[in-house]
Amino acid sequence: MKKIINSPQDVVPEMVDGLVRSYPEYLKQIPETEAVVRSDQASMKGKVGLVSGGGSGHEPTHAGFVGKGMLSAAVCGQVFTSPTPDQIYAAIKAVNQGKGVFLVIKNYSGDVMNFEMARDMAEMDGIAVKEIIVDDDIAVENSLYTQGKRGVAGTVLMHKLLGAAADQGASLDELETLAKKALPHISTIAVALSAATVPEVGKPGFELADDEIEYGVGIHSEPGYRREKIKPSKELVAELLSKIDEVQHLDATHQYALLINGMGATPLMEQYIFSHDVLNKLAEKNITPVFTKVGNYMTSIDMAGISLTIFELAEQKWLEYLNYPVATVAW
Amino acid sequence: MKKIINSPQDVVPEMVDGLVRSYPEYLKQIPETEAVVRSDQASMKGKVGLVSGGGSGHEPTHAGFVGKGMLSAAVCGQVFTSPTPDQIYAAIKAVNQGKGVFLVIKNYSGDVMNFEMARDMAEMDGIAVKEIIVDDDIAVENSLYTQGKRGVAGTVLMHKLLGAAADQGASLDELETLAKKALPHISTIAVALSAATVPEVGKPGFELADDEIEYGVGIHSEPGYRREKIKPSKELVAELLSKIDEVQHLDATHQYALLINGMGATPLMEQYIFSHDVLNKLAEKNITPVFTKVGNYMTSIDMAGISLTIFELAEQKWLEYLNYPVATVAW
Amino acid sequence: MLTVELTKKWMELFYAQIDQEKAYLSELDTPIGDGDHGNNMKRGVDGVKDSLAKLKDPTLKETLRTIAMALISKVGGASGPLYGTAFLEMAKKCDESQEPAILFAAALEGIKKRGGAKEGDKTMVDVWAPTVKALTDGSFGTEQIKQAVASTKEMIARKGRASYLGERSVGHLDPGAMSSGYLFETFIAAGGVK
Amino acid sequence: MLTVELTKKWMELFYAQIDQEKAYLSELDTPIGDGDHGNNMKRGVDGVKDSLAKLKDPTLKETLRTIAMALISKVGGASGPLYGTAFLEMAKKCDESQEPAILFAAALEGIKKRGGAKEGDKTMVDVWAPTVKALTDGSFGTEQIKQAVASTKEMIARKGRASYLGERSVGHLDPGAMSSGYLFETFIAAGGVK
Ligand SMILES: Nc1ncnc2c1ncn2[C@@H]1O[C@H](COP(=O)(O)OP(=O)(O)O)[C@@H](O)[C@H]1O
Ligand SMILES: Nc1ncnc2c1ncn2[C@@H]1O[C@H](COP(=O)(O)OP(=O)(O)O)[C@@H](O)[C@H]1O
Ligand SMILES: [Mg+2]
Ligand SMILES: [Mg+2]
Ligand SMILES: [Mg+2]
Ligand SMILES: [Mg+2]
Repeated sequence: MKKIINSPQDVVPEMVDGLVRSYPEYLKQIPETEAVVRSDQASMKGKVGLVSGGGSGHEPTHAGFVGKGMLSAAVCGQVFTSPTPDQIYAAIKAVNQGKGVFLVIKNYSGDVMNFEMARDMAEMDGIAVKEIIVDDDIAVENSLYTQGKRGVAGTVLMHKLLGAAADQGASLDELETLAKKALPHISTIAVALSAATVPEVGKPGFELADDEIEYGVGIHSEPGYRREKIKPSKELVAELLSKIDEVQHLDATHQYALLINGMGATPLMEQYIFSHDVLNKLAEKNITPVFTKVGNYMTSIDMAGISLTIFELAEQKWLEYLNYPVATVAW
Repeated sequence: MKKIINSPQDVVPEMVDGLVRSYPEYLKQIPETEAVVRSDQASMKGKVGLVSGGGSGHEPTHAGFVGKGMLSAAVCGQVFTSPTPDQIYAAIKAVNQGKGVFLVIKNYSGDVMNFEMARDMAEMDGIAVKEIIVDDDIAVENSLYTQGKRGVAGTVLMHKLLGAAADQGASLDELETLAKKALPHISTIAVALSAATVPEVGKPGFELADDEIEYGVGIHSEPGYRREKIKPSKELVAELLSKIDEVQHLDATHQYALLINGMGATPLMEQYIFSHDVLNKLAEKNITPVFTKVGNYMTSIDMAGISLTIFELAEQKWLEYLNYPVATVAW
Repeated sequence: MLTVELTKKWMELFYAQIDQEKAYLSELDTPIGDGDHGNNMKRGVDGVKDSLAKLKDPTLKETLRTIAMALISKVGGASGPLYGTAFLEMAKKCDESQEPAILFAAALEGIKKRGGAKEGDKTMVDVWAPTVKALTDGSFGTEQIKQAVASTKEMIARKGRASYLGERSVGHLDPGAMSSGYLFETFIAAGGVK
Repeated sequence: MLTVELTKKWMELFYAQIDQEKAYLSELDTPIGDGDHGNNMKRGVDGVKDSLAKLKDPTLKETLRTIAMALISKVGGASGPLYGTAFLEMAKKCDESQEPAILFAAALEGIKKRGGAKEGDKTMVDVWAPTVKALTDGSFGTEQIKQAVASTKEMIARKGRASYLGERSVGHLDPGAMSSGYLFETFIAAGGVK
């Protein structure tokens, strides 16, 4: 493991400190926590608070999306480990303006349990709390009898949507309705060229040969659904898009937003080529996305790979939310 | 070499196409070139045009900085290869509004020669052209008898400064004065953990052992000044900052901007930790930068490593330029 | 009977065991999880150690509650809320009874409620449930615990990160089952059951 | 005497040579440059081939100018403007004289002016300069060219990317010197000098 760090145990506190001190115009740290809130307190006045978070290692998610028009606070757990309820609770309290607090949780046992414990604590204090559990990763089959799907890059679009709505004065119930409506329209799937190395573990989560890729991996090196020899970008795109098509039934009469997400070690050069191939493949179906983002948004430390998110904009307002101006480090 | 591409020869055209089609709100491609101009033509009206470019492989530089308040156009050469004069000339013509065109060139033989040939062509057409040759990399000693220093991440700050001034109506001469004044105050130095792999070459520009780093490398895998065992982040910072201090004589009575730049494969996690250590080290000198950016701005394809840029803000106006709002893909 | 003395001794042994097996627990968490279970538990037992050291003449309830809060606020991930809830439920129950079988049964209920896992889902529940049963029917012991841990190997995971693997989770021990095994083994070693 | 016929033949051989040595040129460009010289030159000669094929009964001036424009608009990097300038200067001069010694001397002046390199700076100039001299004093030939190329090995680079290496550039042949060597060798092979 070759990394620019000091010691593996200090990764999260030093990273959060570095981020907040680099961007004091957007962020401040809640004392004695690794939770981060907007420094522009005025922008939160009279609005529902929007809190997200999870394990670290997905930078710029989540803290990079804290700021006017997007998240009110983000809680940074240990690397790939859900933050603890006391820290989440501290974030809820810090953003509560009497209008309630909405939580964006990725669908992992740990995140769900810790956030819900924090919600219990907040509700005991009389703070109204609602939540959405994001599960946009279609690589894993959904089932009532399991944990279900994972929450991955589509979470960032959820942040954007809810952040814009909250900034325009949406109530706690309205945010819940919006989140529940939008969620089934967001589908993500990834391909990995290499796995992430958690600093405290010191070696990659899995090994891929020099010419191998794996479809359907998660953002914590959770294994995917198939391993193969590396293929040209356009064939990777064909595979991933066909999986999304099975779920979304892509259709030129609908409007779509597109998020192409680098996993950490994959350069923009490759992401733009991948984007070229996605846009070509969609064009075969006469689809031109009305909104596109390409870059490192929901990373997996130093994993090489890419994820593709398609968001069907079933309501015109959702496009406005995506285009709504924000003041954050990373959107 | 494991990369998400189709074929090595198609990297640049496919990448430029992917970028432009992903962000039509900012960019459009000049037909039959790999040059990119603002789609917001109105924003250029009556202003001096600002054109930059160079070899590809530094994404989001240069095209990611095209947009209102920053570059008017960017020319994308082959990977690590200066673009040709005809393409640069096409960009100059596309942005000329009768007020002249200012070129931002990185100090490489190829870039300087190709841009100057384009300038000659434009001047023959009666277009007034001036230029700055950026050479912010202090790892290489300057000398009248050699090529001199290289242009690296500090170039992005130059784009920002000149873009803001141009947008506010600065004349061609004023831009030249500004560029010449600011340039000596911008110093950059890098450390590499691994070299970049040019797609057409297929293997890294140099090899570093699993526990080795190299100080002072360039953005095209040009070798640096010393190879060593990997050190904790704070010691890397101490080394790089001491080199900058030798040139800039950092001093608490001055104001500084800070740019921490990932080389492509180094995750934000590491960049924020590095930033934490830079801010601590500067704090020892009672310096708190008034402006900081951390992220992948001037990359070297998939190199792992980081560069540190310190920009002494000798004039208050420069800070305003850095904070001036822009509409680009990547700033 | 669970006493303050016994609980402290137990936690000391559990601390030592986790400290020693940290890398192994993370290793178990690698093929079917995210490789952090050892680190998570280590942060937890470090927190437990620190918090207990600060208590002056605590009651059993205070002791269990302190352990719970340390686990909840230090571990994170999936195992933090689960182990934390387990000790919280024991703290709630201990005024009524100090019988291990009754306390662990309350803890198990808490774990199930918090995480929604049933027996056979390849989680720590597959160690807790048979162990609680064994405490009642008298078969409790190191052998029984080891067997419960081992039983997770052939299961298909339905909860936690391992569940994303479906059938491919078969053939691997569940890391949380293993750390729960350590918890019960150290309980015996501390003299929890004669 | 440089003629259209000779120039075409020369370019064909140069094309074949670059095509064959592309990987080697990039390899030379790796330790002291950025590893692209072979690819750059290949794009250039491909362009030259295409452009020449489109010419109908061209004059020598048109031929040389076409080569120059193809190199300028296809190669990029440092070598593009330099080789392009060389042929542009030859095109300018060829009305006056078709003597290789005179044409190459004009090309060399163009290269020096464009790139600012002097002899001994470890660039293509270190092949062009002695070769132009050799053409005048009659020592021109394959052996002389190879020697000029080889002479760059022990030089310290002062221009181009290799100059960033300073003393560490010693011990490596200059890639642009090598491709210039090919240019002159194929000129001989095409019958450029008897
Ligand atoms: N819903 C659940 N119910 C019971 N136990 C669970 C559940 N989810 C996960 N676990 C247990 O937690 C263990 C993983 O813990 P840990 O690695 O610390 O957390 P994370 O999965 O968040 O990284 C699993 O091995 C399993 O025993
Ligand atoms: N200023 C210069 N004057 C003359 N020749 C130069 C100069 N700079 C570079 N060269 C030549 O160009 C060659 C490198 O060409 P190439 O690799 O194609 O371009 P780049 O250096 O831009 O990648 C060098 O080997 C050297 O011979
Ligand atoms: Mg975890
Ligand atoms: Mg080059
Ligand atoms: Mg885990
Ligand atoms: Mg080169």
